[in-house]
Amino acid sequence: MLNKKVMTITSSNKLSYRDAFMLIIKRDLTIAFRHRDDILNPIIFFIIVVTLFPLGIGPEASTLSRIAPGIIWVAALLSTLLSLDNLFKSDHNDGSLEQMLLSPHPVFILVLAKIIAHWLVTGLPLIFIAPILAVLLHLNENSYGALMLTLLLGTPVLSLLGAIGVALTVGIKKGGVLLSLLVLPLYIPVLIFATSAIDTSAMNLPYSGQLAIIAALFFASLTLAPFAVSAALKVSTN
Amino acid sequence: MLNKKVMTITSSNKLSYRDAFMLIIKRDLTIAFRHRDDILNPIIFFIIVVTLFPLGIGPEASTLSRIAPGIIWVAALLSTLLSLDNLFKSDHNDGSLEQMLLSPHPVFILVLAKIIAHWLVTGLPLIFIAPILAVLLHLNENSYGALMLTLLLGTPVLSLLGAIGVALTVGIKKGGVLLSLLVLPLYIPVLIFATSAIDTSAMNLPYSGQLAIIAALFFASLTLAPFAVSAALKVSTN
Amino acid sequence: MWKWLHPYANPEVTYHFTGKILPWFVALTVITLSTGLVWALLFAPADYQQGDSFRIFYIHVPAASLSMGIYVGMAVAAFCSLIWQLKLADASAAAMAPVGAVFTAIALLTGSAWGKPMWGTWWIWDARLTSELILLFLYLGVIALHNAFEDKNLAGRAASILTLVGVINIPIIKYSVEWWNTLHQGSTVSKLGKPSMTIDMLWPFIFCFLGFALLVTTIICIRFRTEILARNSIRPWVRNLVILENK
Amino acid sequence: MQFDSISDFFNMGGYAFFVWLAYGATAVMLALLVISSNSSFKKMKQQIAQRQKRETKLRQAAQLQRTLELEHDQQEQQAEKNNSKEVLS
Amino acid sequence: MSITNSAFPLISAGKLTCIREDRILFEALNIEINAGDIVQVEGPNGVGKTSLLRILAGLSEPFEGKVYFNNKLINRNRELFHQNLLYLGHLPGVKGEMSAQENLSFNLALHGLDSEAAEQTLQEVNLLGFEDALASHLSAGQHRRIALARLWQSKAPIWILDEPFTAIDKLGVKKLEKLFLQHVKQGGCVILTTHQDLSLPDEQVKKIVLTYKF
Amino acid sequence: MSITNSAFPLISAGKLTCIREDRILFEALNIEINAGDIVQVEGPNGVGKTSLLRILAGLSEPFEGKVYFNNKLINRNRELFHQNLLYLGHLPGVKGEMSAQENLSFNLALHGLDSEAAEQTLQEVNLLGFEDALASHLSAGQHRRIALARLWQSKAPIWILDEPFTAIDKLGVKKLEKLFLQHVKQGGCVILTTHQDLSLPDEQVKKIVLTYKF
Ligand code: HEM
Ligand SMILES: Nc1ncnc2c1ncn2[C@@H]1O[C@H](COP(=O)(O)OP(=O)(O)OP(=O)(O)O)[C@@H](O)[C@H]1O
Ligand SMILES: Nc1ncnc2c1ncn2[C@@H]1O[C@H](COP(=O)(O)OP(=O)(O)OP(=O)(O)O)[C@@H](O)[C@H]1O
Ligand SMILES: [Mg+2]
Ligand SMILES: [Mg+2]
Repeated sequence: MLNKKVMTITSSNKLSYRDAFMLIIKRDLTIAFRHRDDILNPIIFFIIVVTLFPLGIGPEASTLSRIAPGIIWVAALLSTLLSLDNLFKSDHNDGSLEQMLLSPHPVFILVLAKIIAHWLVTGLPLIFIAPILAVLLHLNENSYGALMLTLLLGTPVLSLLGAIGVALTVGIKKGGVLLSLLVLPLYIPVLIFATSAIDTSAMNLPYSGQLAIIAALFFASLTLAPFAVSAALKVSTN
Repeated sequence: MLNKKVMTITSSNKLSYRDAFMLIIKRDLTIAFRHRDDILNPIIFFIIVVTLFPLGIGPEASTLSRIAPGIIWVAALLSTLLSLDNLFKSDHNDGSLEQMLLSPHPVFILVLAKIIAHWLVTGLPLIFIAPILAVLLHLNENSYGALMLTLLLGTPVLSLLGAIGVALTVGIKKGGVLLSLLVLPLYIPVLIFATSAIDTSAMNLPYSGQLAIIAALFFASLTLAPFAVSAALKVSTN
Repeated sequence: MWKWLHPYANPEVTYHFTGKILPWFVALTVITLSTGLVWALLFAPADYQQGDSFRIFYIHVPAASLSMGIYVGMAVAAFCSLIWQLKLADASAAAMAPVGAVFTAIALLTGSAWGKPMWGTWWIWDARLTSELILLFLYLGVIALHNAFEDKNLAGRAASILTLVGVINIPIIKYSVEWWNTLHQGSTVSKLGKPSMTIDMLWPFIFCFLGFALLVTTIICIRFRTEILARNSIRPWVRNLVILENK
Repeated sequence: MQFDSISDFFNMGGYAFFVWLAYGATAVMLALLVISSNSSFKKMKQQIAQRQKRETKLRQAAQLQRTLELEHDQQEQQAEKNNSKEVLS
Repeated sequence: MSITNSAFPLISAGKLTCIREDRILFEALNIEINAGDIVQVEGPNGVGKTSLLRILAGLSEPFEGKVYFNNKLINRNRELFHQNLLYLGHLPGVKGEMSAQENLSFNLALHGLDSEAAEQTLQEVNLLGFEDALASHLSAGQHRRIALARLWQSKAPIWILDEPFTAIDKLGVKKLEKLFLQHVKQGGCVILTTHQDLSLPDEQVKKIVLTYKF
Repeated sequence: MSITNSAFPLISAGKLTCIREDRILFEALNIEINAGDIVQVEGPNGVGKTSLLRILAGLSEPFEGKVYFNNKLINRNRELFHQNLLYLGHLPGVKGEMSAQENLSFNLALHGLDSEAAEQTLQEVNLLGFEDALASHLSAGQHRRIALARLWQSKAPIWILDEPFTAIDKLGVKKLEKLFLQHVKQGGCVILTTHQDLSLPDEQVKKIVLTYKF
């Protein structure tokens, strides 16, 4: 019924790297948008965690403004951490991950696409919502620029490093909390430099040094993480 | 080969409520102890989250001691929240939950047993580890008693209320962050009264009022939550 | 360069070889460590500023530096296991992780016990202390990952990846924590600089340091042998060995 | 010898609690590490021995399975024969 | 009260209608299953077999219609019904973190059966030697065998089994079929779906054939 | 290069040994599969069929031994091998959140096939009318059919299928068998496991029989 030719060993039926990359991004975004929740939830978690602190600590503006950068960044860390579970777990559970590993493309390209899609859905929205929460926490007025910039450069690092942790734990039944043990220590440098940049900016001092380091972290993890992730995936699906 | 009698419609082959309760607790603890990690991980998460704050906020003892109660309680909230996923999700995914709902016992007993096992594994250890973290955060010396008491009464409430949220989201593929959206607002009263009790104790004032309210929350949720959970489970496995 | 390693890359040979040298290590450890500790506790002079609390020094510093040294060793082993697929490297990395974690914990605990009388607090968020704490987390992560996989070989590879990512992280943490800290307050207390020790303090220290280092080697050796058995449990030589010992 | 008496030694110049806490905790942790390392070595050998025993059990089970399969095949052949007989008659 | 003395069918359903996604799967279905029946629900993929079985087990609610157990509404007599029901769905309900024996013991105990019998029962399903292996380390078929082992001990007369033969090898299927025969001979009933041909005698097996309804 | 001209077997394995949990599943297994072969891996539950298939597909590493594709080591020529391989495991790799058509389009595109053909291909597996239904709202068999639909478009000569007939109704099984025949006639090969009897002519099907080895 289908007009097929004789089978051949071939290397032609293959997408370009760019097409494969776009295909995965498109798919992951489709799935995320299918449930709108996937996009709203990290934001809402972020908002709730940030609002827990005034409730737990008390409403004094001076204390809050003192601790605002730390709280916003810790909340960003945690909300990324929570959303990481979606990155490979569901694909592993229904066998799609296996299929991706078997596809005729370098695994790191597919992995990179998945990480970027994850960041678009969970990291990017944080950057837009953070200034509003900063107002609630009486963040110093000089610090908004630094807050946005550190989030813009820092959240991709969180997604990239987090992906390594998820890839290592994806085959393990209850990886949920193990994941945080693996990933949170890796997040600490980002946390320290980012909050330090914001604190410096509050004193109206230049914070380009810290920003440069975060940028360096970003490029380092962008180039190295996809390889670590694909190696880890091969191990944990074995 | 097996010497079976003629089948009868019977109501005899049934455990007592107590036996059924113990059976479930034993099973859940076995599973938790099978991977020791299950018990260590919430503690480690708790410790790591608490250490993130000094890193994000800075090392001054005075600031830290001011916000210590809030941080410890928020960390307890979050680590309970993260561990909630284990409560019904894995049972749902492998069909055990279905089997439990089909067992000849009132569902709320099974549910209560599961919640208590969950608390034993995730809530109880927090109470032992909290004082050490309080030292790291330079908590006021008068407040240790209040910290322990509020945790002892408060963490079961977290498990009980959390179970309702998990039961409602168990049928949904990606309930992870939706769960926090449902559950964290329910946790806010506990958080407020507990931190207020600790703050009061730091000033050497009596905090029995706050403690009484937490106790009331505890008893209310202990009696009502199992029913809410079993109703929710029936809906979400339909 | 790897040629000379080859005979020892055979698990059976390595197992028997380590079995032969182990008693010597045990004896050396006992001698050195007990000499060092007795010297440190009884004969070394008290510090003129810190008094007898200075005796904590003799375990604190060896433990602290070994905790870092073991991580470096583990990272080297992880690297070898990933690049050259040396199963023995894998086993040695697995043997090192718990030992390193315990020494990190000892450094933290002894440091705290020293900090309370010296600084008046059990803990401050100082650069060195904080990075040591994070080192403990990294160790725990590696151990947890080892335990999470049933298949020892897979566990080894997964943990190797994590160890290497962590080793890149360590200098960053150390550096970042220092910088972060100096922004808020000068770290005045812990930067004692290298204490120019008198010779009667130096000798017990050297003995303690050597003793702890030997102890580490001994324990790692025992655990290494366990790991070898675990990874080769279907090999005939392991089976025969077990049968022989059970008789 | 830096100390004049035993009690002096235990007192550690007023730092007794901290010094002995440090030394005591270290001793306990190291002892635990050594003991657990040793016992896990022994446990590993026991485990391997146990597995060998389990294997013999498995071998027997496999034997059983094989005989069952044989029986099953024979039964089927028998049944086929019977069928063909019926058809013939 | 022995079943054979009961005047009522073991399980019956009146005017069952099931609608999923605005599609009517079946409409006004009447079912009556007596002791001694082996009922095979047949039909192509997606016709509604699983949906029907879940409704009969009380796991889903039908759009319309009622399910009776021994002439009593099942939702009104949940506990009694569940004491007399054994349902195995697509998911085996076996925990990967527990060993084969622990899984079976728990399953037996939960349903009020003798959990001591677990080891012996594992032999029935050819898992001898795997008692202590974690279930997650077993093959697809061995995994399902743990769930199926309960059948050998069950005293419940009503068995509802959704594709019990999935991943089971031929010898296993034979053994299960034999067990079904024995079960109905003792006064039980079996309701099952499967896409394989049963090798049971035709007169033993009643069929409920579902067809696409658009 | 056409396969039929190739001097080498499509896929071959030398001295494969697989060990799980200290149990030797198979030892020093040599396999050679040529264009035109349908190979059924047979054996009771837990004997190691899935393990073998995963090793052949390069998803697991054998304890010892090597797998060759067209006489090249598969790990050295990963991309080329994967372009010529279609593997379907126990898990169908279908996302519940996407519709049947989206799932199939993605699967086709990922393997460099024409994703436009998705709608037409769904017709082949009897999912006409369900194109836009979310996969999670389909029945067990329909779910698997989405995964199987890829077979109709695949240009890869090597098919490795682990229990492809699970949950598929009889008509579906017939159709699949026909497709396998057509595939090998065109110079492909099929390696599969199943516990059901194949209704293909015996001379068409080669068997690899695994037995318990302890
Ligand atoms: C929990 C608290 C502490 C931790 C985690 C800690 C950790 C460390 C670390 C990681 C080192 C480096 C070892 C090396 O470079 O080889 C070190 C060395 C040292 N520590 Fe601590 N320490 C703590 C408390 C203290 C206290 C309270 C004192 C004394 C008042 C102290 C005195 C020293 C000295 C003298 C050295 C050797 C410095 C050198 O020669 O480089 N430490 N400690
Ligand atoms: N993840 C695992 N970890 C350890 N051992 C495993 C694992 N998976 C399978 N095994 C072991 O390997 C053996 C073979 O499993 P495999 O899945 O290959 O069997 P199979 O032939 O496919 O059986 P089935 O017909 O039941 O699908 C099993 O007996 C089991 O003991
Ligand atoms: N969770 C669900 N939500 C919405 N619709 C569903 C759901 N599950 C099944 N359906 C619909 O109900 C129909 C019947 O599904 P069911 O699982 O009962 O089929 P089945 O007869 O068991 O098929 P199979 O032989 O494939 O197992 C399907 O066609 C599907 O469209
Ligand atoms: Mg079905
Ligand atoms: Mg299989």
